Amino acid sequence: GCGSSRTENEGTQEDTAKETENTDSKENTVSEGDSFLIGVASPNNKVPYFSKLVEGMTDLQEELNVELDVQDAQDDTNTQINQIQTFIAEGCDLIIMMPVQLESLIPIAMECNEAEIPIMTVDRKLSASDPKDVGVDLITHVGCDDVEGGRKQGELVHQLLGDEGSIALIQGTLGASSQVLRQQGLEEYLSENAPGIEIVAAQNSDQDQSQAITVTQNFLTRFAKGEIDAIVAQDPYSALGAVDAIKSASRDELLGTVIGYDLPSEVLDSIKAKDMYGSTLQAPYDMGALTLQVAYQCLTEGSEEIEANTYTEIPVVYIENAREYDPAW
Amino acid sequence: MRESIAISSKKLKSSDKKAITMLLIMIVMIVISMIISPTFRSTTNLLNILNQNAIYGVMAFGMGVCILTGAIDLSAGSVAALAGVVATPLFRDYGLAAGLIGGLGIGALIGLVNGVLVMKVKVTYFVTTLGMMSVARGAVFIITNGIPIQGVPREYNVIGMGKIAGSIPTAALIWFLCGIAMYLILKFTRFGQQIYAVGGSERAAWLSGVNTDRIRIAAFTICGFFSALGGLLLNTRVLMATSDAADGYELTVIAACIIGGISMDGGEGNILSTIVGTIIMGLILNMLQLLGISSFWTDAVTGAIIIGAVAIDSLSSKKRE
Amino acid sequence: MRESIAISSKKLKSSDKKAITMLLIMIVMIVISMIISPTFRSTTNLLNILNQNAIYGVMAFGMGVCILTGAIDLSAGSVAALAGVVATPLFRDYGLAAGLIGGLGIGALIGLVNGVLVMKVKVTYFVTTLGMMSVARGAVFIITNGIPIQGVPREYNVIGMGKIAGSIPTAALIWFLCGIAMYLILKFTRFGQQIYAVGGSERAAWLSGVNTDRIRIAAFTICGFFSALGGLLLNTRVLMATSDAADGYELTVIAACIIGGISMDGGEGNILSTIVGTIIMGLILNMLQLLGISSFWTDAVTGAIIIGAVAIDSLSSKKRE
Amino acid sequence: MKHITKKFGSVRVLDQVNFDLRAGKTHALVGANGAGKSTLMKIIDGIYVGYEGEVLIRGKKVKFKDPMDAQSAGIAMIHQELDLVVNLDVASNIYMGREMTSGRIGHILKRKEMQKETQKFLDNLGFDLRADEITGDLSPAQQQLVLIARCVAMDASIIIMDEPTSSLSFKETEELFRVIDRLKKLGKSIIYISHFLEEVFRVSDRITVLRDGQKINTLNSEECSVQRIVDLMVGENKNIEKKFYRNMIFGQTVLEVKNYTGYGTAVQNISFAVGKGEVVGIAGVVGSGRTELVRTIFGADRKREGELLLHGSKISVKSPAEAVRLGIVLVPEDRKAEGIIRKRSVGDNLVVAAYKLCSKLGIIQYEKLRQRAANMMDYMHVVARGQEQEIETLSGGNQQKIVIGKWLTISPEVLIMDQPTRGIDVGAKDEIYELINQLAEEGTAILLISDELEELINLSDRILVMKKGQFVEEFDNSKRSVVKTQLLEAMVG
Ligand SMILES: Nc1ncnc2c1ncn2[C@@H]1O[C@H](COP(=O)(O)OP(=O)(O)OP(=O)(O)O)[C@@H](O)[C@H]1O
Ligand SMILES: Nc1ncnc2c1ncn2[C@@H]1O[C@H](COP(=O)(O)OP(=O)(O)OP(=O)(O)O)[C@@H](O)[C@H]1O
Ligand SMILES: [Mg+2]
Ligand SMILES: [Mg+2]
Repeated sequence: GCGSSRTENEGTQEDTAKETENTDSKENTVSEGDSFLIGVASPNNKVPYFSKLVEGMTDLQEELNVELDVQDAQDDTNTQINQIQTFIAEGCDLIIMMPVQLESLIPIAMECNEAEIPIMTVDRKLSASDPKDVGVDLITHVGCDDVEGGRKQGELVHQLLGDEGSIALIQGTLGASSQVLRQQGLEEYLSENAPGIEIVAAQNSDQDQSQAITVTQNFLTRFAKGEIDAIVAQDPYSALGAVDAIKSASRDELLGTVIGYDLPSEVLDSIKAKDMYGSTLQAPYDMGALTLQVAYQCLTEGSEEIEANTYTEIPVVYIENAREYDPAW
Repeated sequence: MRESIAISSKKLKSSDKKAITMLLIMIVMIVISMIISPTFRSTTNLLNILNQNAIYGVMAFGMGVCILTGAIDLSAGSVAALAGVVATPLFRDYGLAAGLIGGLGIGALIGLVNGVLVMKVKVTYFVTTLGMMSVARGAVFIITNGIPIQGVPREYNVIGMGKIAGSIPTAALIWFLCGIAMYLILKFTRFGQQIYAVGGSERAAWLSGVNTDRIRIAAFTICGFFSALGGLLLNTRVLMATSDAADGYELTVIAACIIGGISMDGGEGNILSTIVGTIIMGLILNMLQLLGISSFWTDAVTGAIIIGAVAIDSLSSKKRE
Repeated sequence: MRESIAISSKKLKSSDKKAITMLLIMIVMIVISMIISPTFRSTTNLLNILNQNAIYGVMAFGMGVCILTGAIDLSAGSVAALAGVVATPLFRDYGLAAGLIGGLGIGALIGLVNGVLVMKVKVTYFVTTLGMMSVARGAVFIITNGIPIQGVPREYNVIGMGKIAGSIPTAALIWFLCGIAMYLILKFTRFGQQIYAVGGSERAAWLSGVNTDRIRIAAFTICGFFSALGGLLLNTRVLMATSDAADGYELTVIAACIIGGISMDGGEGNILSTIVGTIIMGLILNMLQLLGISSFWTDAVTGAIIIGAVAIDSLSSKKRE
Repeated sequence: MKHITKKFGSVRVLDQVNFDLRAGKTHALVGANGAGKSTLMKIIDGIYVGYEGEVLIRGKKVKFKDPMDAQSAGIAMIHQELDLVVNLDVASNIYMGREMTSGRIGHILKRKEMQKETQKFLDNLGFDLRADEITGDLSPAQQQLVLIARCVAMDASIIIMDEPTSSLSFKETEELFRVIDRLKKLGKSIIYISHFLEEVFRVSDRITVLRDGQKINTLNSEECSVQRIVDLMVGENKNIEKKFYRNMIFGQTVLEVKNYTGYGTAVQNISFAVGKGEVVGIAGVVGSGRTELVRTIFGADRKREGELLLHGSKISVKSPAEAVRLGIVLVPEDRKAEGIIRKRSVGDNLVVAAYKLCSKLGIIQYEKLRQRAANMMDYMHVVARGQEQEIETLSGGNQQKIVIGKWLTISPEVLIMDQPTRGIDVGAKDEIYELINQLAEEGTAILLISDELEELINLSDRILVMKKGQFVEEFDNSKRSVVKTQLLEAMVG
């Protein structure tokens, strides 16, 4: 059955017991002829990236004849746990999680295991270490993670500035996992590959373009020409804000040095116009679609065939290769 | 001349009426939910609702006391987060008691500071608690550097998420026990009655020999304490302390208090009815999810129901004399 | 008998004293900033500060009026976002006037609904505006599906971010012009006078034959209007409407009003002093960023300074008694 | 008004009351506390809208939906409670709702003119008030004058005055009477409510007596006497004029005030003492500083200099709580803002000071408390539906009894009363006098401030006269021999 443990090597007697039970329950659902009910725990639909990702799933639900219950945690871990508890009570056949915080869903994930509801994660990982190590059975993880995205930003910076330089960082929402992990990835990459590049300032914009303008204006006041070489933003709209501020302050030397995250059409246009240097590309819509396909596969064919990690690539898009890409939304 | 004293018609106070209306609204909501959603009726779901809302519930006791004295505490959410941050390493390294003492202690301490700022330094409660909301959240950021602190022992999960004695959700049990304690305190102690007196009219209470400074400082302290308790329930629920924990909970909690019939002007309301308010808020979310309402609609519908519930109450008691 | 008239000691009202203390605090902050940060003094930076805070500034006028009548409007941030969402397609398809009318219109409309709910349906302002905060944000969500709406013509950027007449930031200009208009209305019209009366004592005003319903509904409407104006400044600043725009701005705006000396109890305060409050808030952030204070410290320091500024005022006026 | 019946919940407060007011006449409405006078007037003024019966003005049936409505029909009312917008100045209050404006759109205020007009108007009325003063800074008496001026300025044809003189002293009362005479000459109809029956006879043409929500009778003023009215009000024969003599046993000083000086000029270098069982009266004109003085003693205002001795030992009283702990209590002047605890019940208000006495380890012993409250309600003859009734729904006089009764539950050593009989009906007043007398006999030291000089003379053993923050004269009144004119001279002269 789908919910059965993939980790045969670690399978205990309990696991085996679960497996048999679960086969029964699965047969029940199928025989009733219902469509599958899949719970989707999104961290924050106000972030376009996630609303697009969810859209990728919902657009596919009719085709696959599954029913989605999408819940938005509005960036609150506790709310997310509540929503997943309700998924369990509802008897969801599978739960797709995008944890608000790394590690925070481990206890509830274990509850899902206990209730024999298969779970998978998308885009955001359940824990820093392998889920098995913390005792959670996970079908798979689809997508890439924020640390990787942060490293990609580092690559872009490296590529733009060479081995030396000063950058200013516009953080997203302080303490949100996207902010923490992307910064971690960026710092990791730089210290490993380009220790000469220094983050000389970091301020948060709450992923708010208007505040990003303010933050950038203050960067520009603080750092005269030549004191910073690039601005890295942790979300696309803050990157756009940075470009706005640079333009309005006529600091043309910084045009084409802003590095963003994600690739909505305005960001791609901005890169094509050489206002922005580059950004990372994760196609949330496609990732959503892929996720649902994997979920469906699990529900219909069982999880044996599914890879533990279904990584998608994070290409970097920058001035030179921008023409080859389409916007993510 | 004065026989009329004996009339004594035992009429309900308006705040009691309000609490009863809200209780009825809650019951109606539950009945409707039971009819339209089979999942809703499952014991698991009902217990889930209790457990899920325990955090808001205990925080509402503190906030309720604060509102009874005529103030609100905007720092509640931040204090909850800070309590988690302080308690987590203590839980990890020194065990349950240390974590509880540390977490609840810091909460009460911040509440005390709020109270002193309001009463002794005469900064309005709004500015004080709004400022403290920033300060406490800032402290969380400074301590954590934005990175979640791990390490609450897994067995403590039973507090925030588990059940004891078979099927009683621990958090819900804590919630109700605290409720009963607060009810008794407010009703049967001198301190409790003075809270109401201060909320009714601070000046008159002061002139009646009530030590209003002490009462209101104590109210803020209690509020800090319960905010911290909420934070610790959260903390043992997710087994970590994040810097954005309990963000914005204060507004939910205030709403729960008001829906429960605690008057914003102070001096009126039953602390137990915050439980009703909290559950109404929780029910709305639960039902929206069970009915499969798109999450894009959740905000709008929640807001409308909150206004609606209170409007039903006001319309039913509105007729001018 | 009447010699006493001539004495006319022209005593300052306590709210005026407060405004002056805050003005002094602002000036001291500016002077200190100028001394410790050379970049602070640059004209660009000073103009930036004005432009950056214009959004909060105009929203504070609406909120200020609302607070003067003794209420607060928690829906301000959501209304700003909704105004942007409504205005953006209008800007794109029908031009500036249509967008302004649509955006400001929806803001005023929501304010009106708030007012009617509070005054006619008798739902407390806290519940009404908290509920409306959810409803308006929900509407934004439903309309946008969480994905930003593009298409504000680039030339409108001059409103939110540009300068006119050489070097005057347009947004700041709008801010100050609105300020003057509101000042004149509150000071010199009957409506303004009655706003203060209702805030001072709603009952007494009502007994005196003031149409308190109309006044307070109008105050909420004005608040909605200015929230929407803030939203449109934001909208033309970033040239799009996002679903999380202006999230939480209401608390900043309320803080700006109170720091500016508008009393939370209503009836006292000068609307122009919200400008001082707004600038103090903006200055704090500006200085922290220019000094390169880690953003992890921003919250804590901001909170402490807000409390501190108001504490200075209370301590200095406490001594006077 | 015909067959007016008003119920609050199931309680009938007015029962089939008929009342007719004739043009150009003054009609007094009297009755004991809680008889329903204010309620009846609030019905005319559009404050209460749910009632049975009808209101007719010049034969036309009217039903006002709010005070604004009533105003436009030419009705103006002075409310019993001092409902002023305290953050605005006198002129703004007087013109509230009828502001002078110019400009077709926007209604531009003519602030200067309003100030000027107001000042002229006040001077004309003979009120010692400044148009630009913030009303919140005024004493209750001055606030009352503002309300009177406001009401007169409205130029209404029917003017309702609900206890306009309860916080006025004789001087302002005289001014009010002059105003009323003038209004009468202008053909205005006036309804006048008061517990001072002499006043009632002085101003009114006809008198209606209410008792327990029922109209008892309407009489022509010339045809009846104070005693008759009292009998009608109370429903029994009752003698009200008497003086209280006691066997004075003082000698032992309880409270001694030495060189008290407050901030500002209201209290300057005041010294006096009160003995066990002694009643010391303080007389003075409005604004002479009596309230400030007692508030300072009570710890409600801060003193700059001076010391306080209780039983000969120095004490420091920095807050009312400390004063109460030491057995010094104050019945405040401003009942609405300082006396009653809003939203709480009658019982809660009565026992607010007694929690300490009726609790063990902080746990309240409800039985004891209820008993105390019940005893006190009996003792004070409070008219209420029971301990649960909300204090704000009590009639003014009964609220006052609660405010006094609150202190009696804890048997204070020093009882300070600032205008304790304000708004209290004649019968109840008498009871309060008796009460004061009894307390003094039991050994309580009493400090009594009153604008009613008879009251001071009948009760006090000594009378101190205060003027501009200082004691100017002291009268020995152990024989109740001081006469009013003596006091007046000292107060004003
Ligand atoms: N809002 C209310 N709810 C319930 N009872 C009320 C309310 N207002 C007044 N009452 C009751 O109505 C009765 C009449 O009150 P009212 O104020 O008219 O008396 P009054 O004759 O003016 O007395 P006083 O001389 O003390 O002012 C009182 O018994 C009072 O308790
Ligand atoms: N809060 C205040 N601010 C300014 N002046 C005040 C204040 N309180 C009292 N005063 C002034 O102090 C003086 C003494 O007032 P106080 O109330 O003690 O007089 P009083 O003799 O009790 O008069 P009343 O008969 O009006 O009660 C008055 O001139 C009054 O206007
Ligand atoms: Mg009355
Ligand atoms: Mg006085």
